[in-house]
Amino acid sequence: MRYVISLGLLLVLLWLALSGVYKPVIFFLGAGSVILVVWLSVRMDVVGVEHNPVLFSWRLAAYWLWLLGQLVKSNLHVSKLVFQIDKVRPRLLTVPVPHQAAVSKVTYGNSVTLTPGTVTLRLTRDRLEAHALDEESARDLEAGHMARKISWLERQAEGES
Amino acid sequence: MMAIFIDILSWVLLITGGAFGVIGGIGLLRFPDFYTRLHASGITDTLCAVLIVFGLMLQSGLSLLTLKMVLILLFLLFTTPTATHALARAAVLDGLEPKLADQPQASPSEEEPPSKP
Amino acid sequence: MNTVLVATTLAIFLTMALALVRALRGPTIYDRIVAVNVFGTKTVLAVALITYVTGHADLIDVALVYALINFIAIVTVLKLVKTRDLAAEGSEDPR
Amino acid sequence: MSDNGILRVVARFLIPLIMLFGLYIQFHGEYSPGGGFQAGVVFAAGWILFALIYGLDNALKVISQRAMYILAAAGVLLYAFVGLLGVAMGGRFLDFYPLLPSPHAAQQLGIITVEFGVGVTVATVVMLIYTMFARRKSEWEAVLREDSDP
Repeated sequence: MRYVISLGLLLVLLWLALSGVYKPVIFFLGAGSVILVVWLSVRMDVVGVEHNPVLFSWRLAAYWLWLLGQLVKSNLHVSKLVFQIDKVRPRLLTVPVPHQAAVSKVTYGNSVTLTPGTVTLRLTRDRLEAHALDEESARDLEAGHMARKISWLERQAEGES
Repeated sequence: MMAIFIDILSWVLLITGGAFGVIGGIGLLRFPDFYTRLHASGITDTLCAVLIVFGLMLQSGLSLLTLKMVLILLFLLFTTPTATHALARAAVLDGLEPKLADQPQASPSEEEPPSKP
Repeated sequence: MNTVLVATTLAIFLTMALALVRALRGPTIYDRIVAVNVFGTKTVLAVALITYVTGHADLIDVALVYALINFIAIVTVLKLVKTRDLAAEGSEDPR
Repeated sequence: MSDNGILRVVARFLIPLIMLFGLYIQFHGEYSPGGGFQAGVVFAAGWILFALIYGLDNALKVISQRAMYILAAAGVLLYAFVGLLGVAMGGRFLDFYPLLPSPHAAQQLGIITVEFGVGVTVATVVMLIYTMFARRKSEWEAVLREDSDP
Protein backbone atom coordinates (compact mmCIF):
# COMPACT_ATOMS: atom_id res chain seq x y z
CA MET A 1 0.00 0.00 0.00
CA ARG A 2 2.86 2.36 0.82
CA TYR A 3 4.27 1.80 -2.64
CA VAL A 4 0.90 2.51 -4.24
CA ILE A 5 0.71 5.88 -2.49
CA SER A 6 4.27 6.77 -3.40
CA LEU A 7 3.64 5.79 -7.01
CA GLY A 8 0.57 8.05 -6.98
CA LEU A 9 2.64 10.94 -5.64
CA LEU A 10 5.32 10.36 -8.24
CA LEU A 11 2.70 10.39 -11.00
CA VAL A 12 1.10 13.57 -9.65
CA LEU A 13 4.49 15.26 -9.69
CA LEU A 14 5.12 14.03 -13.24
CA TRP A 15 1.74 15.36 -14.35
CA LEU A 16 2.39 18.78 -12.81
CA ALA A 17 5.84 18.88 -14.41
CA LEU A 18 4.51 17.94 -17.83
CA SER A 19 1.26 19.86 -17.86
CA GLY A 20 2.09 23.55 -17.51
CA VAL A 21 -1.63 24.32 -17.81
CA TYR A 22 -2.96 24.89 -14.31
CA LYS A 23 -6.73 25.08 -14.73
CA PRO A 24 -9.45 23.28 -12.77
CA VAL A 25 -10.53 21.18 -15.78
CA ILE A 26 -7.01 19.94 -16.38
CA PHE A 27 -6.47 19.27 -12.65
CA PHE A 28 -9.64 17.21 -12.62
CA LEU A 29 -8.58 15.23 -15.71
CA GLY A 30 -5.09 14.82 -14.24
CA ALA A 31 -6.48 13.36 -11.03
CA GLY A 32 -8.58 10.96 -13.09
CA SER A 33 -5.55 9.97 -15.18
CA VAL A 34 -3.39 9.35 -12.12
CA ILE A 35 -6.09 7.18 -10.55
CA LEU A 36 -6.54 5.21 -13.78
CA VAL A 37 -2.80 4.63 -14.16
CA VAL A 38 -2.37 3.61 -10.51
CA TRP A 39 -5.30 1.20 -10.85
CA LEU A 40 -3.82 -0.34 -14.01
CA SER A 41 -0.37 -0.55 -12.39
CA VAL A 42 -1.83 -2.41 -9.44
CA ARG A 43 -3.58 -4.76 -11.85
CA MET A 44 -0.32 -5.24 -13.75
CA ASP A 45 1.50 -5.80 -10.48
CA VAL A 46 4.25 -3.40 -11.51
CA VAL A 47 4.15 -1.34 -8.31
CA GLY A 48 7.34 -1.95 -6.41
CA VAL A 49 10.31 -0.70 -4.48
CA GLU A 50 11.49 1.27 -7.50
CA HIS A 51 8.84 3.87 -6.82
CA ASN A 52 9.74 4.29 -3.17
CA PRO A 53 10.51 7.96 -2.54
CA VAL A 54 13.03 7.01 0.13
CA LEU A 55 15.26 5.99 -2.77
CA PHE A 56 15.22 9.59 -3.95
CA SER A 57 17.22 10.97 -1.03
CA TRP A 58 20.10 13.42 -1.08
CA ARG A 59 22.47 10.49 -1.34
CA LEU A 60 21.02 9.68 -4.75
CA ALA A 61 21.84 13.20 -5.91
CA ALA A 62 25.37 12.77 -4.53
CA TYR A 63 25.63 9.46 -6.36
CA TRP A 64 24.48 10.99 -9.66
CA LEU A 65 27.09 13.74 -9.29
CA TRP A 66 29.80 11.18 -8.62
CA LEU A 67 28.60 9.11 -11.58
CA LEU A 68 28.70 12.21 -13.79
CA GLY A 69 32.35 12.67 -12.86
CA GLN A 70 33.06 9.03 -13.69
CA LEU A 71 31.20 9.46 -16.98
CA VAL A 72 33.39 12.38 -18.04
CA LYS A 73 36.55 10.50 -17.07
CA SER A 74 35.71 7.27 -18.85
CA ASN A 75 34.31 9.07 -21.87
CA LEU A 76 37.58 10.94 -22.36
CA HIS A 77 39.44 7.64 -22.05
CA VAL A 78 37.29 5.81 -24.59
CA SER A 79 37.32 8.78 -26.97
CA LYS A 80 41.11 8.59 -26.92
CA LEU A 81 40.91 4.90 -27.76
CA VAL A 82 38.73 5.64 -30.80
CA PHE A 83 41.76 7.27 -32.38
CA GLN A 84 44.25 4.67 -31.15
CA ILE A 85 42.45 1.60 -32.31
CA ASP A 86 45.48 -0.67 -31.82
CA LYS A 87 45.42 -0.01 -28.07
CA VAL A 88 42.03 -1.67 -27.72
CA ARG A 89 42.51 -4.82 -25.62
CA PRO A 90 39.04 -6.20 -24.92
CA ARG A 91 38.66 -8.64 -22.06
CA LEU A 92 35.92 -10.24 -20.03
CA LEU A 93 35.78 -9.95 -16.28
CA THR A 94 33.56 -11.01 -13.42
CA VAL A 95 33.06 -8.96 -10.29
CA PRO A 96 31.03 -9.85 -7.19
CA VAL A 97 27.76 -8.02 -6.52
CA PRO A 98 27.56 -7.43 -2.76
CA HIS A 99 24.07 -5.90 -2.78
CA GLN A 100 20.83 -7.51 -1.64
CA ALA A 101 18.01 -5.44 -3.13
CA ALA A 102 17.12 -5.85 -6.80
CA VAL A 103 17.11 -2.08 -7.26
CA SER A 104 20.71 -1.83 -6.06
CA LYS A 105 21.79 -4.62 -8.38
CA VAL A 106 20.09 -2.93 -11.29
CA THR A 107 21.65 0.41 -10.36
CA TYR A 108 25.03 -1.29 -10.32
CA GLY A 109 24.48 -3.03 -13.66
CA ASN A 110 23.22 0.10 -15.35
CA SER A 111 25.97 2.28 -13.91
CA VAL A 112 28.55 -0.16 -15.24
CA THR A 113 26.94 0.04 -18.67
CA LEU A 114 26.61 3.82 -18.50
CA THR A 115 30.32 4.38 -18.02
CA PRO A 116 31.83 3.70 -21.43
CA GLY A 117 34.64 1.21 -21.40
CA THR A 118 32.60 -1.38 -19.51
CA VAL A 119 29.32 -3.06 -20.49
CA THR A 120 27.33 -5.42 -18.28
CA LEU A 121 26.90 -8.70 -20.10
CA ARG A 122 25.17 -10.78 -17.47
CA LEU A 123 23.85 -10.03 -14.00
CA THR A 124 23.12 -12.96 -11.72
CA ARG A 125 22.35 -13.16 -8.03
CA ASP A 126 25.84 -12.41 -6.80
CA ARG A 127 27.96 -11.87 -9.88
CA LEU A 128 28.28 -9.41 -12.69
CA GLU A 129 29.93 -10.35 -15.95
CA ALA A 130 31.25 -7.43 -17.91
CA HIS A 131 33.09 -6.70 -21.12
CA ALA A 132 35.83 -4.11 -20.80
CA LEU A 133 37.38 -2.21 -23.65
CA ASP A 134 40.88 -2.23 -22.23
CA GLU A 135 42.96 -2.98 -19.16
CA GLU A 136 42.41 0.40 -17.52
CA SER A 137 38.60 0.24 -17.66
CA ALA A 138 38.69 -3.32 -16.35
CA ARG A 139 40.90 -2.36 -13.40
CA ASP A 140 38.62 0.56 -12.57
CA LEU A 141 35.68 -1.78 -12.28
CA GLU A 142 37.59 -4.43 -10.36
CA ALA A 143 38.70 -1.86 -7.81
CA GLY A 144 35.04 -1.78 -6.70
CA HIS A 145 34.56 1.94 -6.05
CA MET A 146 31.20 1.83 -7.73
CA ALA A 147 29.95 -1.17 -5.73
CA ARG A 148 30.92 0.58 -2.49
CA LYS A 149 29.11 3.76 -3.53
CA ILE A 150 25.96 1.78 -4.19
CA SER A 151 26.23 -0.01 -0.85
CA TRP A 152 26.36 3.42 0.73
CA LEU A 153 23.21 4.35 -1.21
CA GLU A 154 21.51 1.14 -0.14
CA ARG A 155 22.19 1.73 3.56
CA GLN A 156 20.37 5.05 3.34
CA ALA A 157 17.29 3.42 1.81
CA GLU A 158 17.26 0.75 4.49
CA GLY A 159 17.83 3.19 7.31
CA GLU A 160 14.67 5.14 6.54
CA SER A 161 12.32 2.37 5.55
CA MET B 1 27.94 40.14 -18.00
CA MET B 2 26.45 37.11 -16.32
CA ALA B 3 24.20 36.47 -19.32
CA ILE B 4 27.17 36.44 -21.69
CA PHE B 5 29.05 34.09 -19.42
CA ILE B 6 26.13 31.66 -19.29
CA ASP B 7 25.74 31.87 -23.07
CA ILE B 8 29.40 31.07 -23.65
CA LEU B 9 29.26 28.18 -21.20
CA SER B 10 26.22 26.78 -22.97
CA TRP B 11 27.92 27.11 -26.38
CA VAL B 12 30.95 25.26 -25.10
CA LEU B 13 28.76 22.50 -23.69
CA LEU B 14 26.78 22.18 -26.93
CA ILE B 15 29.82 22.09 -29.18
CA THR B 16 31.70 19.55 -27.04
CA GLY B 17 28.51 17.48 -26.87
CA GLY B 18 28.25 17.45 -30.65
CA ALA B 19 31.95 16.63 -30.95
CA PHE B 20 31.58 13.66 -28.60
CA GLY B 21 28.61 12.50 -30.66
CA VAL B 22 30.72 12.49 -33.81
CA ILE B 23 33.62 10.75 -32.01
CA GLY B 24 31.20 8.07 -30.84
CA GLY B 25 29.92 7.70 -34.40
CA ILE B 26 33.47 7.27 -35.69
CA GLY B 27 34.09 4.72 -32.96
CA LEU B 28 30.97 2.88 -34.02
CA LEU B 29 32.56 2.49 -37.44
CA ARG B 30 36.14 1.82 -36.40
CA PHE B 31 35.90 -0.58 -33.49
CA PRO B 32 36.55 -4.19 -34.50
CA ASP B 33 33.59 -6.17 -33.15
CA PHE B 34 30.10 -5.92 -31.72
CA TYR B 35 31.07 -5.73 -28.05
CA THR B 36 33.60 -2.96 -28.55
CA ARG B 37 31.08 -1.04 -30.65
CA LEU B 38 28.77 -1.08 -27.65
CA HIS B 39 31.33 1.10 -25.85
CA ALA B 40 31.32 3.56 -28.74
CA SER B 41 27.56 3.78 -28.61
CA GLY B 42 27.98 4.37 -24.88
CA ILE B 43 29.95 7.57 -25.57
CA THR B 44 27.27 9.04 -27.79
CA ASP B 45 24.49 7.99 -25.45
CA THR B 46 25.92 9.40 -22.23
CA LEU B 47 28.30 12.31 -22.40
CA CYS B 48 26.94 13.62 -25.69
CA ALA B 49 23.37 13.59 -24.36
CA VAL B 50 24.32 15.02 -20.96
CA LEU B 51 26.36 17.88 -22.42
CA ILE B 52 23.78 18.84 -25.02
CA VAL B 53 20.89 18.73 -22.56
CA PHE B 54 22.79 20.82 -20.02
CA GLY B 55 23.76 23.28 -22.74
CA LEU B 56 20.14 23.63 -23.81
CA MET B 57 18.98 23.97 -20.22
CA LEU B 58 21.29 26.94 -19.75
CA GLN B 59 19.70 28.54 -22.81
CA SER B 60 16.16 28.44 -21.48
CA GLY B 61 16.79 29.28 -17.84
CA LEU B 62 14.32 28.21 -15.18
CA SER B 63 11.13 27.22 -16.97
CA LEU B 64 8.87 24.31 -17.80
CA LEU B 65 11.01 23.62 -20.86
CA THR B 66 14.04 23.06 -18.60
CA LEU B 67 12.02 20.67 -16.47
CA LYS B 68 11.09 18.67 -19.56
CA MET B 69 14.73 18.59 -20.64
CA VAL B 70 15.56 17.12 -17.23
CA LEU B 71 12.88 14.50 -17.80
CA ILE B 72 14.33 13.65 -21.23
CA LEU B 73 17.79 13.30 -19.73
CA LEU B 74 16.47 11.04 -16.95
CA PHE B 75 14.55 8.87 -19.42
CA LEU B 76 17.65 8.56 -21.62
CA LEU B 77 19.90 7.74 -18.66
CA PHE B 78 17.46 5.04 -17.53
CA THR B 79 16.66 3.51 -20.90
CA THR B 80 19.89 3.54 -22.92
CA PRO B 81 22.01 1.45 -20.53
CA THR B 82 19.08 -0.93 -20.17
CA ALA B 83 18.75 -1.32 -23.93
CA THR B 84 22.53 -1.69 -24.30
CA HIS B 85 22.65 -4.33 -21.60
CA ALA B 86 19.69 -6.20 -23.09
CA LEU B 87 21.48 -6.22 -26.44
CA ALA B 88 24.77 -7.39 -24.97
CA ARG B 89 23.04 -10.11 -22.99
CA ALA B 90 21.06 -11.26 -26.01
CA ALA B 91 24.26 -11.47 -28.06
CA VAL B 92 26.05 -13.44 -25.31
CA LEU B 93 23.17 -15.89 -24.99
CA ASP B 94 23.10 -16.19 -28.75
CA GLY B 95 26.72 -17.32 -28.69
CA LEU B 96 28.33 -14.33 -30.39
CA GLU B 97 31.97 -14.61 -29.32
CA PRO B 98 33.77 -11.40 -28.32
CA LYS B 99 37.20 -10.84 -29.84
CA LEU B 100 39.56 -10.80 -26.88
CA ALA B 101 43.03 -9.40 -26.49
CA ASP B 102 44.84 -12.71 -26.07
CA GLN B 103 43.44 -14.05 -29.33
CA PRO B 104 45.23 -13.10 -32.55
CA GLN B 105 43.63 -9.87 -33.57
CA ALA B 106 42.07 -9.65 -36.95
CA SER B 107 42.39 -6.42 -38.83
CA PRO B 108 39.33 -4.20 -38.46
CA SER B 109 38.52 -4.37 -42.16
CA GLU B 110 38.15 -8.14 -42.09
CA GLU B 111 34.68 -8.62 -40.71
CA GLU B 112 33.33 -11.74 -39.16
CA PRO B 113 30.47 -13.57 -40.82
CA PRO B 114 27.02 -13.20 -39.30
CA SER B 115 26.51 -15.67 -36.50
CA LYS B 116 22.95 -16.48 -37.48
CA PRO B 117 20.88 -15.89 -40.56
CA MET C 1 23.69 31.72 -30.67
CA ASN C 2 21.57 30.18 -33.38
CA THR C 3 24.73 29.31 -35.28
CA VAL C 4 25.97 27.20 -32.39
CA LEU C 5 22.64 25.39 -32.16
CA VAL C 6 22.61 24.71 -35.90
CA ALA C 7 26.22 23.53 -35.81
CA THR C 8 25.42 21.12 -32.97
CA THR C 9 22.37 19.86 -34.86
CA LEU C 10 24.57 19.21 -37.88
CA ALA C 11 27.05 17.31 -35.70
CA ILE C 12 24.16 15.16 -34.45
CA PHE C 13 23.06 14.56 -38.04
CA LEU C 14 26.61 13.49 -38.90
CA THR C 15 26.55 11.03 -35.98
CA MET C 16 23.24 9.68 -37.25
CA ALA C 17 24.74 9.24 -40.72
CA LEU C 18 27.69 7.31 -39.25
CA ALA C 19 25.28 5.13 -37.30
CA LEU C 20 23.35 4.46 -40.51
CA VAL C 21 26.54 3.36 -42.24
CA ARG C 22 27.14 0.88 -39.43
CA ALA C 23 23.52 -0.28 -39.65
CA LEU C 24 23.92 -0.96 -43.36
CA ARG C 25 27.29 -2.69 -43.03
CA GLY C 26 26.32 -4.99 -40.20
CA PRO C 27 27.77 -7.59 -40.16
CA THR C 28 25.72 -9.25 -37.39
CA ILE C 29 22.12 -8.38 -36.62
CA TYR C 30 23.20 -7.06 -33.21
CA ASP C 31 25.51 -4.51 -34.84
CA ARG C 32 22.54 -3.26 -36.78
CA ILE C 33 20.39 -2.99 -33.66
CA VAL C 34 23.11 -1.04 -31.81
CA ALA C 35 23.33 1.34 -34.73
CA VAL C 36 19.56 1.82 -34.81
CA ASN C 37 19.59 2.44 -31.06
CA VAL C 38 22.23 5.15 -31.46
CA PHE C 39 20.21 6.60 -34.33
CA GLY C 40 17.13 6.74 -32.11
CA THR C 41 18.76 8.42 -29.13
CA LYS C 42 20.37 10.95 -31.47
CA THR C 43 16.94 11.65 -32.94
CA VAL C 44 15.77 12.64 -29.46
CA LEU C 45 18.66 15.09 -29.15
CA ALA C 46 18.09 16.41 -32.67
CA VAL C 47 14.41 17.09 -31.91
CA ALA C 48 15.39 18.81 -28.65
CA LEU C 49 17.87 21.02 -30.55
CA ILE C 50 15.31 21.81 -33.24
CA THR C 51 12.92 22.89 -30.47
CA TYR C 52 15.40 25.55 -29.45
CA VAL C 53 16.31 26.55 -33.00
CA THR C 54 12.70 27.14 -34.01
CA GLY C 55 11.48 28.31 -30.60
CA HIS C 56 8.36 26.11 -30.65
CA ALA C 57 8.43 24.93 -27.03
CA ASP C 58 5.71 22.35 -27.77
CA LEU C 59 8.07 20.25 -29.86
CA ILE C 60 9.83 19.06 -26.70
CA ASP C 61 6.93 16.66 -26.09
CA VAL C 62 7.85 14.94 -29.34
CA ALA C 63 11.37 14.37 -28.03
CA LEU C 64 9.98 12.94 -24.78
CA VAL C 65 7.68 10.54 -26.62
CA TYR C 66 10.50 9.51 -28.92
CA ALA C 67 12.79 8.74 -25.97
CA LEU C 68 10.19 6.31 -24.62
CA ILE C 69 9.12 4.79 -27.93
CA ASN C 70 12.72 4.22 -28.99
CA PHE C 71 13.31 2.08 -25.91
CA ILE C 72 10.16 0.04 -26.54
CA ALA C 73 11.12 -0.39 -30.19
CA ILE C 74 14.57 -1.74 -29.32
CA VAL C 75 13.11 -4.16 -26.77
CA THR C 76 10.54 -5.36 -29.30
CA VAL C 77 13.04 -5.88 -32.12
CA LEU C 78 15.38 -7.67 -29.77
CA LYS C 79 12.65 -9.97 -28.55
CA LEU C 80 11.51 -10.70 -32.08
CA VAL C 81 15.06 -11.46 -33.21
CA LYS C 82 15.84 -13.65 -30.21
CA THR C 83 12.68 -15.63 -29.58
CA ARG C 84 10.75 -15.10 -32.84
CA ASP C 85 7.70 -15.03 -30.60
CA LEU C 86 6.21 -11.82 -29.26
CA ALA C 87 3.74 -13.59 -26.97
CA ALA C 88 6.31 -15.48 -24.88
CA GLU C 89 6.97 -14.69 -21.27
CA GLY C 90 10.42 -14.84 -19.73
CA SER C 91 11.26 -16.78 -16.60
CA GLU C 92 11.50 -15.05 -13.21
CA ASP C 93 14.05 -12.43 -12.28
CA PRO C 94 17.36 -13.90 -11.22
CA ARG C 95 17.58 -12.44 -7.72
CA MET D 1 15.23 -12.12 -23.13
CA SER D 2 12.71 -11.12 -20.52
CA ASP D 3 14.22 -13.27 -17.79
CA ASN D 4 16.42 -10.26 -17.48
CA GLY D 5 16.51 -8.63 -14.08
CA ILE D 6 17.64 -5.21 -15.28
CA LEU D 7 15.10 -4.99 -18.07
CA ARG D 8 12.30 -6.07 -15.76
CA VAL D 9 13.05 -3.58 -13.00
CA VAL D 10 13.48 -0.67 -15.39
CA ALA D 11 10.34 -1.58 -17.32
CA ARG D 12 8.38 -1.84 -14.09
CA PHE D 13 9.52 1.66 -13.26
CA LEU D 14 8.72 3.04 -16.71
CA ILE D 15 5.34 1.47 -17.53
CA PRO D 16 3.21 3.72 -15.26
CA LEU D 17 5.11 6.77 -16.45
CA ILE D 18 4.52 5.89 -20.11
CA MET D 19 0.81 5.38 -19.52
CA LEU D 20 0.51 8.68 -17.65
CA PHE D 21 2.39 10.36 -20.45
CA GLY D 22 -0.12 9.00 -22.94
CA LEU D 23 -2.97 10.42 -20.89
CA TYR D 24 -1.15 13.76 -20.66
CA ILE D 25 -1.01 13.93 -24.46
CA GLN D 26 -4.68 12.95 -24.54
CA PHE D 27 -5.90 15.81 -22.39
CA HIS D 28 -3.56 18.54 -23.60
CA GLY D 29 -4.58 18.28 -27.24
CA GLU D 30 -5.71 21.90 -27.16
CA TYR D 31 -2.48 23.27 -25.70
CA SER D 32 0.30 21.30 -27.33
CA PRO D 33 0.76 18.89 -30.23
CA GLY D 34 -1.02 15.60 -29.85
CA GLY D 35 -4.57 14.52 -29.33
CA GLY D 36 -6.51 11.32 -29.29
CA PHE D 37 -4.60 9.36 -31.90
CA GLN D 38 -1.07 9.92 -30.59
CA ALA D 39 -2.24 9.52 -27.01
CA GLY D 40 -3.86 6.20 -27.80
CA VAL D 41 -0.68 4.92 -29.41
CA VAL D 42 1.55 5.99 -26.50
CA PHE D 43 -0.84 4.52 -23.94
CA ALA D 44 -0.95 1.26 -25.90
CA ALA D 45 2.86 1.31 -26.06
CA GLY D 46 2.95 1.14 -22.27
CA TRP D 47 0.75 -1.94 -22.35
CA ILE D 48 2.85 -3.44 -25.16
CA LEU D 49 6.03 -3.00 -23.10
CA PHE D 50 4.28 -4.90 -20.31
CA ALA D 51 3.24 -7.63 -22.75
CA LEU D 52 6.81 -7.90 -24.07
CA ILE D 53 8.30 -8.38 -20.62
CA TYR D 54 5.61 -10.35 -18.82
CA GLY D 55 4.13 -12.27 -21.74
CA LEU D 56 0.94 -11.77 -23.69
CA ASP D 57 -1.21 -13.94 -21.42
CA ASN D 58 -0.49 -11.83 -18.34
CA ALA D 59 -1.06 -8.66 -20.34
CA LEU D 60 -4.46 -9.92 -21.47
CA LYS D 61 -5.34 -10.55 -17.84
CA VAL D 62 -4.91 -6.82 -17.20
CA ILE D 63 -7.11 -5.71 -20.09
CA SER D 64 -9.00 -8.65 -21.52
CA GLN D 65 -9.53 -9.04 -25.24
CA ARG D 66 -13.28 -8.83 -24.74
CA ALA D 67 -12.89 -5.49 -22.92
CA MET D 68 -10.75 -4.26 -25.84
CA TYR D 69 -13.45 -5.09 -28.39
CA ILE D 70 -16.08 -3.37 -26.26
CA LEU D 71 -13.93 -0.30 -25.62
CA ALA D 72 -12.95 0.00 -29.28
CA ALA D 73 -16.60 0.11 -30.27
CA ALA D 74 -17.52 2.35 -27.33
CA GLY D 75 -14.94 4.95 -28.37
CA VAL D 76 -16.35 5.24 -31.88
CA LEU D 77 -19.88 5.34 -30.50
CA LEU D 78 -18.93 8.13 -28.09
CA TYR D 79 -17.52 10.11 -31.00
CA ALA D 80 -20.63 9.57 -33.10
CA PHE D 81 -22.95 10.26 -30.18
CA VAL D 82 -21.38 13.62 -29.34
CA GLY D 83 -21.32 14.49 -33.02
CA LEU D 84 -24.97 13.63 -33.49
CA LEU D 85 -25.95 15.36 -30.26
CA GLY D 86 -24.90 18.60 -31.94
CA VAL D 87 -27.19 17.75 -34.89
CA ALA D 88 -30.06 16.88 -32.54
CA MET D 89 -29.74 20.21 -30.76
CA GLY D 90 -29.85 22.19 -33.93
CA GLY D 91 -26.28 22.43 -35.21
CA ARG D 92 -24.19 20.50 -37.69
CA PHE D 93 -22.29 17.24 -37.18
CA LEU D 94 -19.50 17.78 -34.58
CA ASP D 95 -20.90 21.23 -33.86
CA PHE D 96 -20.47 21.70 -30.12
CA TYR D 97 -21.91 25.17 -29.57
CA PRO D 98 -25.49 24.05 -28.90
CA LEU D 99 -24.40 21.63 -26.17
CA LEU D 100 -23.84 24.18 -23.40
CA PRO D 101 -24.89 27.82 -22.97
CA SER D 102 -21.31 29.15 -22.89
CA PRO D 103 -19.64 28.64 -26.29
CA HIS D 104 -16.12 28.31 -24.90
CA ALA D 105 -17.07 25.66 -22.33
CA ALA D 106 -19.16 23.84 -24.94
CA GLN D 107 -16.23 23.77 -27.34
CA GLN D 108 -13.88 22.47 -24.65
CA LEU D 109 -16.29 19.81 -23.41
CA GLY D 110 -17.04 18.67 -26.96
CA ILE D 111 -13.39 18.44 -28.00
CA ILE D 112 -12.34 16.63 -24.83
CA THR D 113 -15.11 14.05 -25.17
CA VAL D 114 -14.59 13.46 -28.89
CA GLU D 115 -10.82 13.18 -28.46
CA PHE D 116 -11.35 10.80 -25.56
CA GLY D 117 -13.44 8.58 -27.82
CA VAL D 118 -10.70 8.64 -30.47
CA GLY D 119 -8.03 7.89 -27.86
CA VAL D 120 -9.90 4.91 -26.40
CA THR D 121 -10.53 3.43 -29.84
CA VAL D 122 -6.97 3.91 -31.07
CA ALA D 123 -5.42 2.52 -27.87
CA THR D 124 -7.56 -0.60 -27.84
CA VAL D 125 -7.22 -1.20 -31.58
CA VAL D 126 -3.42 -0.92 -31.36
CA MET D 127 -3.44 -3.40 -28.46
CA LEU D 128 -5.68 -5.73 -30.49
CA ILE D 129 -3.39 -5.54 -33.52
CA TYR D 130 -0.44 -6.38 -31.30
CA THR D 131 -2.35 -9.27 -29.72
CA MET D 132 -3.18 -10.75 -33.11
CA PHE D 133 0.38 -10.38 -34.38
CA ALA D 134 1.79 -11.99 -31.27
CA ARG D 135 -0.70 -14.87 -31.49
CA ARG D 136 0.20 -15.67 -35.07
CA LYS D 137 3.15 -17.85 -34.16
CA SER D 138 1.25 -20.18 -31.82
CA GLU D 139 -1.70 -20.34 -34.21
CA TRP D 140 0.58 -21.19 -37.11
CA GLU D 141 2.26 -23.91 -35.08
CA ALA D 142 -1.15 -25.36 -34.21
CA VAL D 143 -2.01 -25.50 -37.92
CA LEU D 144 1.29 -27.23 -38.69
CA ARG D 145 0.69 -29.79 -35.93
CA GLU D 146 -2.75 -30.60 -37.26
CA ASP D 147 -1.32 -31.04 -40.73
CA SER D 148 1.44 -33.39 -39.61
CA ASP D 149 -0.67 -35.76 -37.47
CA PRO D 150 -4.33 -35.68 -38.38
